Amino acid sequence: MATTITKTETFVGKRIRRKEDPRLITGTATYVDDIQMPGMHYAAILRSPHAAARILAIRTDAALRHPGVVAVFTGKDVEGIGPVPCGASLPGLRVPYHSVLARDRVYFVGHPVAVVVARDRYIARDALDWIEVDYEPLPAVADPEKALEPGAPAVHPEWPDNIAFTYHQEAGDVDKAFAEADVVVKQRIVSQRLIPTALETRGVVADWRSGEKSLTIYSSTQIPHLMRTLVAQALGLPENRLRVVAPEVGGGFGSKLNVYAEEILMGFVAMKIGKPIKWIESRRENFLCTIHGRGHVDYFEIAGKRDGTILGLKLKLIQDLGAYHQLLTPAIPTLSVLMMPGIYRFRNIRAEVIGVFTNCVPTDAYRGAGRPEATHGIERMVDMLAAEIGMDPAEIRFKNFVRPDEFPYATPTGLSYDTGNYATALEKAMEVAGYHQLREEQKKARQEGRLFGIGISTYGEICAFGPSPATPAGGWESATVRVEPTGKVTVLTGSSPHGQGQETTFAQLVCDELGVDIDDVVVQHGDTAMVPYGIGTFGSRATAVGGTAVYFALQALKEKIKKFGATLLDSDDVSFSGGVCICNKTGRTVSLAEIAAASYRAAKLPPGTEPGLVSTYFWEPPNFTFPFGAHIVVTEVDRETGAVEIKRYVAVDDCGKVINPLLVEGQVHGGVAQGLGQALYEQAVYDDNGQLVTGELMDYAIPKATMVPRIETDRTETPTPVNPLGIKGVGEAGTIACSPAVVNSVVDALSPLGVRHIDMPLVPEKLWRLIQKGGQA
Amino acid sequence: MIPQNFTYQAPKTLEEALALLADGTAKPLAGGMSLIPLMKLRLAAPERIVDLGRIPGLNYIREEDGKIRIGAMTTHYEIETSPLLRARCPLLATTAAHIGDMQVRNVGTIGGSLAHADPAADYPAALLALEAEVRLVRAGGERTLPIRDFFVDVFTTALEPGEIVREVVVPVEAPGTGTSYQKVAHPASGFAVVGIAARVRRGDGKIALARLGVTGLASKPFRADAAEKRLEGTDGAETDLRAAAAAVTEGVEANSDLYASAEYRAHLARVYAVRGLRSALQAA
Amino acid sequence: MKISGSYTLPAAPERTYALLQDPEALAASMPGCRELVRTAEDEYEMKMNVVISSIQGLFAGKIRVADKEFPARFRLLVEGDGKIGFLKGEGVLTLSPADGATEVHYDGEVQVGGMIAGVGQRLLDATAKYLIKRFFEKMAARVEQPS
Amino acid sequence: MTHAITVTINGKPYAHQVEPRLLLIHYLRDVVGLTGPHIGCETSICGACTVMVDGKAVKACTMFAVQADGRQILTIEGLATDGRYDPVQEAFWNEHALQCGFCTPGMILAAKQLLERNPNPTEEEIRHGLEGNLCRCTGYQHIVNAVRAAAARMGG
Repeated sequence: MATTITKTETFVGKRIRRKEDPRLITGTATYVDDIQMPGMHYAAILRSPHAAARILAIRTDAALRHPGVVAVFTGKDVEGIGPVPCGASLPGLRVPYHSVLARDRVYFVGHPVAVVVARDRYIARDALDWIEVDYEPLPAVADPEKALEPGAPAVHPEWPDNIAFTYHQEAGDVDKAFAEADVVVKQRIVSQRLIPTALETRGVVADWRSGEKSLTIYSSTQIPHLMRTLVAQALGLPENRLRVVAPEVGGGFGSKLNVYAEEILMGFVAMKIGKPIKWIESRRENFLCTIHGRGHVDYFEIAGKRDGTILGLKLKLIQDLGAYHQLLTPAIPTLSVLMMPGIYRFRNIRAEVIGVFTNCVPTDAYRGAGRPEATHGIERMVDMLAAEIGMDPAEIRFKNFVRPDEFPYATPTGLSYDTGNYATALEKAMEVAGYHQLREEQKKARQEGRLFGIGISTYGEICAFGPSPATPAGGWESATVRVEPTGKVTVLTGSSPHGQGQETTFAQLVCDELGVDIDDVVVQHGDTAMVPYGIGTFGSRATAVGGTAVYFALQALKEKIKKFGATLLDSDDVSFSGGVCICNKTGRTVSLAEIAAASYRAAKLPPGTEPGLVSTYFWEPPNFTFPFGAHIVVTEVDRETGAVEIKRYVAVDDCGKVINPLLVEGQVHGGVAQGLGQALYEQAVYDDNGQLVTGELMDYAIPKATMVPRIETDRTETPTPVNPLGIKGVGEAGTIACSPAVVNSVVDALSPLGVRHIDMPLVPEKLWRLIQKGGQA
Repeated sequence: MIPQNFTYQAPKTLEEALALLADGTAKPLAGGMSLIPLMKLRLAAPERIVDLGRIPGLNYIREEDGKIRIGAMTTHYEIETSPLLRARCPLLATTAAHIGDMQVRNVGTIGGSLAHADPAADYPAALLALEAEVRLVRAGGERTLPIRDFFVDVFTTALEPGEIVREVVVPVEAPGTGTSYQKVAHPASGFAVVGIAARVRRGDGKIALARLGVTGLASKPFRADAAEKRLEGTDGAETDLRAAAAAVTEGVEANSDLYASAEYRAHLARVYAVRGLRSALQAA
Repeated sequence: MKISGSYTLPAAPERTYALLQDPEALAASMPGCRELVRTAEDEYEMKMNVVISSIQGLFAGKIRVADKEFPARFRLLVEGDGKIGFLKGEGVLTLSPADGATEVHYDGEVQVGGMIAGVGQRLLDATAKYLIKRFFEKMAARVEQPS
Repeated sequence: MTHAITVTINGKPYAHQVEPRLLLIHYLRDVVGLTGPHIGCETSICGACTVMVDGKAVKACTMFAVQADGRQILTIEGLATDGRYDPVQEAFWNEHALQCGFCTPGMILAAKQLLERNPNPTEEEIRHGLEGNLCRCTGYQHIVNAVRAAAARMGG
């Protein structure tokens, strides 16, 4: 046996700094607004200031008279294109026709009414002020519960009840469980509307080559391929004449997992004017017109025994859909239902979902997409049950966790949890936090009259979207690995990233499999002309699904490498490792670069083998993955002002195997910060007339550096058998776990005053009012 | 994101600037930290802008005759870090550190901030507590106003058309004076939900001087005279502070917005008045 | 947004009532009013240039007076529309005699839309109060003039 | 009516005719072609557009290009000298202080200013100093770590 193999460095599992960073830290990366083209024109979009109104007239002549204005398009000009696509389907789903520009009516503030095309972006903006629109304002409804009341204004006149769909799921014997319960706790819980606020707003550049009859759309998107298919359909353009490029994307969080009116519209404009066109969303437009997240009103009932056993759960979920369905709008609350049982063993569950139209921008996937709402609900209800029976919140969880020997675990909502060790994660979090000591500290604090709280959330999430039968689009992912003639390696992935770091993590996989250096690997993505069809980056899927596709492509490639190696070494017994192929008999070696060169030179092909070293794999996952973890938050509430101070934040997450711990920590930190935003600060507020009154970053507070505590992270590692890498995914974990942990902590802090529940965001005035009431009680 | 067009003038001398501003149709531009965002949102659309940024001699902090004179174009950062102010009038320097963020403090000016008169701006609380004066100039004349006469209402000052803030004058603190600026910042905008500037001095064991400037609470910043009177002559015990703080909101119509109702704002003002006074007394 | 408050005008209710519906007095007192044209009985069209320091907005709108109960109360309906947003308000003005003067109590609701609603949250309340105050101050000055 | 301006950007002189209303950020990005500074909001909150003007970190979206006439401007593109990263850039890379990277150019320049003024800042001082720069990806912890690492490297 050969012993001379030079084992190269192992990359997987190491804290490797990212390959994508040099361009980002030097300001040389190319985001959509950085693209300049000769003859480029600029678009600005006139948007409705009314939440509901009839359009009586639009006068564009004053705008068109300006020499810098090239064209103005309104609803009547775009009747042949669209609609904006909805990819989700449910039985009986009502789908309003979503035209790319309003026709005779507007349905939410920000609804696009006209698009101005001008020679520069300043004139395009000026021209918006020169267009006159006569509106006849109509009554609007912005609150989903009010929209359900009899006599509420109809968002779409054809459906006066404002109900887009209802959805029922039931398992076990819920009535029996509730009848047998010692305790039933009921609570209305709101998961408020949030604004995703990717730091880069959306933007589109469209370039029509009339000679080639081909259109290129550059868009800040998470899903270039799905966009190509859907925009081609909306424009009536053959799909192979449309190229979509996602350049550098400045954050998405689900808000760019969509196809918007503007992508279709800019494609249309480029074809009309025969010039490249650019539209960049302003922050105000981003708040008004890019999807929002959450927007639940949930009515929960939990049934349990005095010994802490959870028997069952009932839920009525009212989902604020907004005025239209964007790509996945109606599917989001169904994800909540899937995750309702959390990581607990009870079998009796009933969920009724009502999807409600409102005169607001649509809700859709925002980091966690349905799962933060579910986790927030179940984790709050478990805490409330514990409080009701006087049990420690950790103890009730230990009592009800699905046990390690029960995996794969079939949930009552039809999922199969892959692996888990929920108790271990919670034990670890309790150990890191010093839970029992904290409870002692709390006793002391309470004696001093301080409002000191400890909150736990233990979560499971459904990740690695997902097997195709369970997703609106395909759930697979593609990868191509190509060893170039010089031995350098190019990876093409369909999981186009927007900050997650696949250029590094996928390269790490390649390094270990092919024995090359990390600098020898380039990971390309985001261009439909370059990369085979792929699905995209969302739902914590990129590494678990996209990475696995890379892994399988590498396995096939290694077989081919060995074949070429065997031919070059003139041996029938070779192995490939550490970047060299070795003859197991003679110990002679040939390097990957030599093999690559020979494979393209193709002078001596192994029998039945094509030239070149390229391997493409489309991997269909057999199941989702189910990461989990436990977060513990210590808070203190200022009795005088209601202000919340986060004193400790401990996050123990289990995302299966880890390729790069540095990046995993980054995902957890970022996720926690967004969960914290929801728990403490963020809320998209529409007034009664459908005006978004948190219309700018001056009013809508996303966390600043001073508002996020230091997060103490730790991990347990329970690999999944769903993929050979054992990876589960981590993108959404922090967001899902954080908000219930914070709210549980603050409720715990205020519990001596008789507080049982508080809806997010936990703004100081709300807490102050509770403290005032408690003081009187 | 894009302002309306305007005519831009950048005079090199104050006289030239005042002449350009004399007819009241132009908008003076100082740091632009409030004006430019408003212009980008097109909530402001001045037809002519006179940039004061090219005029030498408007940016200084100097001590003269027991007073500190601060040129209108002095930036928040310069005020925040001025060794003279830190030593001789620390309240203004510490207040400046609360304004906006580092970049805004690098550019924003005291004159511009005062002229904009945002009712939640930080400076006014401190300047009121300091009993500062503002020197205003216009073509062919100037006048000096006590700061409390300068603020008229929301975004509205005593500035006449064509008139600008030339200088702000604050006292050199007498020994034994303690000051503090305490603020509840809006989590998004950073503006003061309430901001309390407290300034106290003891004499013979009693509170000899108490000054309280309040911002964010009402449609204009104000001095809480009743509270000051209630505190002066007391021992400055916790109960005295509380009694004084209670007077801060008496007769005041508090602002209400999405983040804080009038009732809560008033409550915060009282709580922060106690905290401010406590902290000022500790520093005295 | 709900708004309410009261202001005392130095004239008897009868004269105050008349002035509060007098186009000329209204035009002179409404902040930034540039034009007020009577279009029908108790209906007016107006153009306003509202200026508050740097902030400025041109509005075109309508005023309507309804439910008149001389000299005790009437309903005022105001609508304005401009590039920076729109507003629509409705309120009842109640006049009660107070030592030869009149206390005017207003109680109403204003809807604001567009840019001013989206970005003006923080100061909408204070600004509305200020504009109303300016209106009554000017009205008071006018009342004091001999008729 | 346009105005002639001359500015020195990253050590190189530029002269252009500009409309008064042209924002410095659009001047840098669209006229000069330096697209490192980004636009993330219009209300001077996010800090993605941060550049240095005469050595002071400013938000280039809240300044007109005419105001920068005659001044020295440093953008992220000019920070690495002789192909060597600034210690702040290096630290951001090492500490994984960025994900999508959109806030990064502004964040790095703000951090640089912070360290110029306070070579050995506490965690609290770092967080306070970066209040004018929003990041939606990192939760700031790695950014704070990077600033501390840069401070240590620079001998603060």
